[in-house]
Amino acid sequence: MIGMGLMRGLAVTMKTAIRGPVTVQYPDRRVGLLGAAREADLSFFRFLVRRPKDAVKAVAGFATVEAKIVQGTRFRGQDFNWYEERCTGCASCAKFCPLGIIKIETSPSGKLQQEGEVFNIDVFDIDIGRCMFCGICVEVCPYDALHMGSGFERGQYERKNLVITVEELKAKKKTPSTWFRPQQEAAGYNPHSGEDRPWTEAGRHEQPGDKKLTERWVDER
Amino acid sequence: MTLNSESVIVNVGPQHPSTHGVMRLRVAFDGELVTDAEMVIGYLHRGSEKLAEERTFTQVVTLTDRMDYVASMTNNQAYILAVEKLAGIEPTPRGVWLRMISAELQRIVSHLVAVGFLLQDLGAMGTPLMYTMREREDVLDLFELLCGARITNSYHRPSGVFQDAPDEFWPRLELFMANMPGRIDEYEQLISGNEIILSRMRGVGVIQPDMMINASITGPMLRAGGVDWDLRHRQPYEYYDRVQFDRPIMDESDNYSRYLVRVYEMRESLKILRQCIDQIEPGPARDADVPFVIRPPEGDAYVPIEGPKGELGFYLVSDGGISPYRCKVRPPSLINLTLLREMVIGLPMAAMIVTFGTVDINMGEVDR
Amino acid sequence: MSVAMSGAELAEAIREIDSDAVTDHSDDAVWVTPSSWPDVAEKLRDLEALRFEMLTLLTTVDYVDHFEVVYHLVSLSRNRTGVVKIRCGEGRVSPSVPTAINVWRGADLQEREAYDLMGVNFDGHPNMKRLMLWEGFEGHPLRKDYLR
Amino acid sequence: MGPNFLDNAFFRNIYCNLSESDDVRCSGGGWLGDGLLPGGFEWLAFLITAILMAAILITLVLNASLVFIWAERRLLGRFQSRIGPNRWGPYGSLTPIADAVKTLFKEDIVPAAADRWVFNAAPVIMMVPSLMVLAVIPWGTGTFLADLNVGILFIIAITSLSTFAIVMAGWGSQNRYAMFGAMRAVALLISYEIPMAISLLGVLMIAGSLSLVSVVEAQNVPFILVQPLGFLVFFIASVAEINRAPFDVAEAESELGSGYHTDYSGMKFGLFINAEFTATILSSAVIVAVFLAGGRGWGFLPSQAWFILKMVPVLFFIVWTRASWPRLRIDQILSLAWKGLIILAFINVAVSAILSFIWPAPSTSELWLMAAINFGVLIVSVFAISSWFGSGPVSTPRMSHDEALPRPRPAGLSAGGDS
Repeated sequence: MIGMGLMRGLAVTMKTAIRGPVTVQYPDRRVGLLGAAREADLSFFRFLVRRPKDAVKAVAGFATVEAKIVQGTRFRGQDFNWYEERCTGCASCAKFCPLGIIKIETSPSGKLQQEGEVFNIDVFDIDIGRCMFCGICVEVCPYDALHMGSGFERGQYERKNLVITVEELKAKKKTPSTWFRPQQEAAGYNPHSGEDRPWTEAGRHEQPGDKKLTERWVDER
Repeated sequence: MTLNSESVIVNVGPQHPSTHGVMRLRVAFDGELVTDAEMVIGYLHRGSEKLAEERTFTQVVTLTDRMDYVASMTNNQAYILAVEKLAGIEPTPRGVWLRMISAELQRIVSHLVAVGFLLQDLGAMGTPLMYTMREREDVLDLFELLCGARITNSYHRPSGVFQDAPDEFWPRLELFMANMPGRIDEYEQLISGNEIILSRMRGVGVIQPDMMINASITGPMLRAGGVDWDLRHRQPYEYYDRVQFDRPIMDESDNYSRYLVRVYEMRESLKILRQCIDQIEPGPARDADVPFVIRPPEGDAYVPIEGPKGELGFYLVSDGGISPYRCKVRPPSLINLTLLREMVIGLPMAAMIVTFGTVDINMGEVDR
Repeated sequence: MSVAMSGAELAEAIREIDSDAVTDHSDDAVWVTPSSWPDVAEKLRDLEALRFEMLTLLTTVDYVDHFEVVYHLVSLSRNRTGVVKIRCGEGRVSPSVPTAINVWRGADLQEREAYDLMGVNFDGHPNMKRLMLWEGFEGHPLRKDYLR
Repeated sequence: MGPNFLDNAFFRNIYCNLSESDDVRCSGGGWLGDGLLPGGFEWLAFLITAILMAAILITLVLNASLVFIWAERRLLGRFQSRIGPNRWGPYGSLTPIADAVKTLFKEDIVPAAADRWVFNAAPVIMMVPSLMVLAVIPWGTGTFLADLNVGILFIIAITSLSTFAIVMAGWGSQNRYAMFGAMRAVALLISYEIPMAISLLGVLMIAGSLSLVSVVEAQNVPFILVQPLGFLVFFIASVAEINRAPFDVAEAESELGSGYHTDYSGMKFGLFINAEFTATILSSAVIVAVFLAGGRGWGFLPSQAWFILKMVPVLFFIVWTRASWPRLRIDQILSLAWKGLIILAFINVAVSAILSFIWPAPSTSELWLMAAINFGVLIVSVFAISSWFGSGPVSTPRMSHDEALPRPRPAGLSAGGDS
């Protein structure tokens, strides 16, 4: 009989409506009374009794809670993490960037360190207005000095503000993504926890303070 | 009775809800009926093939993401297979399995998008589209776990994938595999038996299979015309000879069969995924000896794969340097449009939009 | 599993159609002359032994001193693939190849694209207009001597 | 018989306060006594009360369309497993107001090629039928502006006016998409006038009057039960008349951009949208009045509340179908009207004519008997029509099986094997 397919369609949409929405809200989440109670970690009645003001707010639909966005640890965010201590200024990242958006200027520092001469890095600009977050700069970095970031909120009104400068990179709290850094992943590091990762724990190379390294680079010479 | 009236020429696009991107169709209408159609493309032409000539082989992977941006993983796969054939690189088994898993997930995504937007073209208020997007989100979350990106993945590398899947990927994949069959059944309940859809899609946009073969049309469109031609089966690449799957074939070759073949292919993809998960073997996901900059010997290589939209291939020519001398994509979206004019002439406007939708094109790939 | 026909096999088959057509062959490809192409193409499609019903890929390569048009053919019934190449435009002057659109309809958009981006002319194509770029665009971007 | 709003306590009070009416219903006087206006000025009291009542009703209906926009968006969201608007106001309920403010501040663009007068007049004319239909709808006991003795005829006549507005919009904007939408809308509206009018004939025969008030009074059994076939045809036709899914070919956003109002912007566009939603509300009101016994209900709620309560499921169903079904093609819509609905409507008329010949003034028990007979007719005729429209068996893909079996693999390898 004609019309049965139409009725089945109605049943599917009704089923979905009862199942409830799957939307992830951002930047904050509107919750109803039940959601607010769950968020406050109280049972429904306790919430009503203990925090009547919040309950009224929730009933009126004005209660908001912080949004939780679950992201993979490999998330390629746009705030690059750069470890000054690890960088030798070899400019591999700049060379291999498919778009050529990394600008590096170095000058000899005059001091010799363990793995050869270290350069002062005067300019390290990443124009993320043109970046496509492919992560190849991170992949080719031989010293694990450059990491993808984990953030994604960098809206700006002007394109020129989208350039990440060396000062910003130096000052930034380091929450490197585990993209192409399997050692980070093996250590169980989650960049979204907000934990600051010191440079000694970020790379796959030995720490220069290591005894072995001293033997290899200083004592042998 | 026919009226001899002047035909009206309408520009459908470049900005139009149903052209799936920036495409323009110059259509002559006699009343509601299409009397002539011409497509004008190139609004999204970015010169990817020229750009590829000045990038190293690995850097080009990022360009392939942006061709068919609904199915970046399969684009990566096709490109990497061509590079491996050109350079004679042997991929690691685990890398191959991971490539297959990601490619099949991507095929599901692409078919979900095709089905959802087809129903959007039919005027279903976006409800099926929202449902398919909901499932697409699950796959994109999986991709985010795999490679940190959702659309522009750049996951595949010569000799494997760039990094092994993280531990939390596998339970999430199992969860998705458990949910998905029920969701596909739900789409079928909502869509497949609906009388409005049946009356609008059956017997519309019919195109003969021998004509399709002659016009190089491939993919679900060809299989909906009764031709059993699936490169995963006919020219097994990667480990497709180690998995068992069926190919849904329909003989009607109309819009409805094209839609239904896609839905059934999603189920087959789930079957393949299950077998991949069962068969994947431990080991490195990538050969550490393959350098970032590879220099394939002089020569050319063409590897076609069964992309979600049809035969997707990369033809690479090397002159021994670090970047491809010539990189040519075989875009299924573009070539499947060859017979568009023949398909839509004589149809009413609404049927034209639907016929155009069942071809399932992606303008990023048409224009490159 | 489809079998790729080797260049030698293909060369032999094409020599039977037209003895002067083949100029060269390699492991996986065969080179034919532009003038013999319409005839050879039709026979490649129609001969019972070959039956290349589908032209999957048509592309052009700029080899600086000449251009090359590459045809990737597939036989669905025989489950075989073959590669035919045509050299044209020696010395970079007026590269042109007879169109294959009468044999394979699928050549339509691919030939237009090749003309648009590489500047290879396909004689006899009914609608040899630019596909991607706009009318009035100067030059053909995929050529090696194209400079912005 | 005095002015009809005297049945309503609120308006009776106002009227009786103002005038020295000798109507019996005014005998108790108003709140403030009797006759603020001197004798002979009953017409002024009537005018003031009537304008007040019209103002209240129009404002309520226009505001109801805002509420309906919000409710529809929330519901559509739910059906699509989304949330819908939830940012502005409690549960997003102020979103339509924000939209209205935004629309007011938008630039009012008139295309250079447009016929300015026609273009500008169209949205205004679009609002007219919606508001005029309001006059005859009995929202409850005494809550109506006019008890026209040709009420149903008036509704059918007035709603045809929107055809003009749509053609004017399509023609005036000199846009081909708009023209397409307008032509479709005209074909659709003209076609669906006929089954709509014919399906109401059965109701009229049983009620014995064209006045909506009498129709409501005649419904001791709601006519949805007595006239199920008439209801089905009328419901489909009125959904088509108001251009809602699955009959929204006139604005078919996936084909025509947005049809006849493609080129409109700012508040003119807002008027079109508002007219559309107002028309939806009013057509559901007509359905409630004609088929769901209007404001009749049990005593614990006022009749106006009953009326609105009955509108809710009708509107909900309209939204529900919009969320679930795709759009029909224009030729299918027309063939549905001419080949399907008109025939069904005529069957209904024939059966109702026989029944009302047997029972000229049906009592309640006779109405129930009629309902039983008509349900039989509904089932038989819908079966007959659907076998005519039948779509044939649905084919599914045949599965081409893989000949090659998978190569044997070493057992015991788990998915998450370490690398």
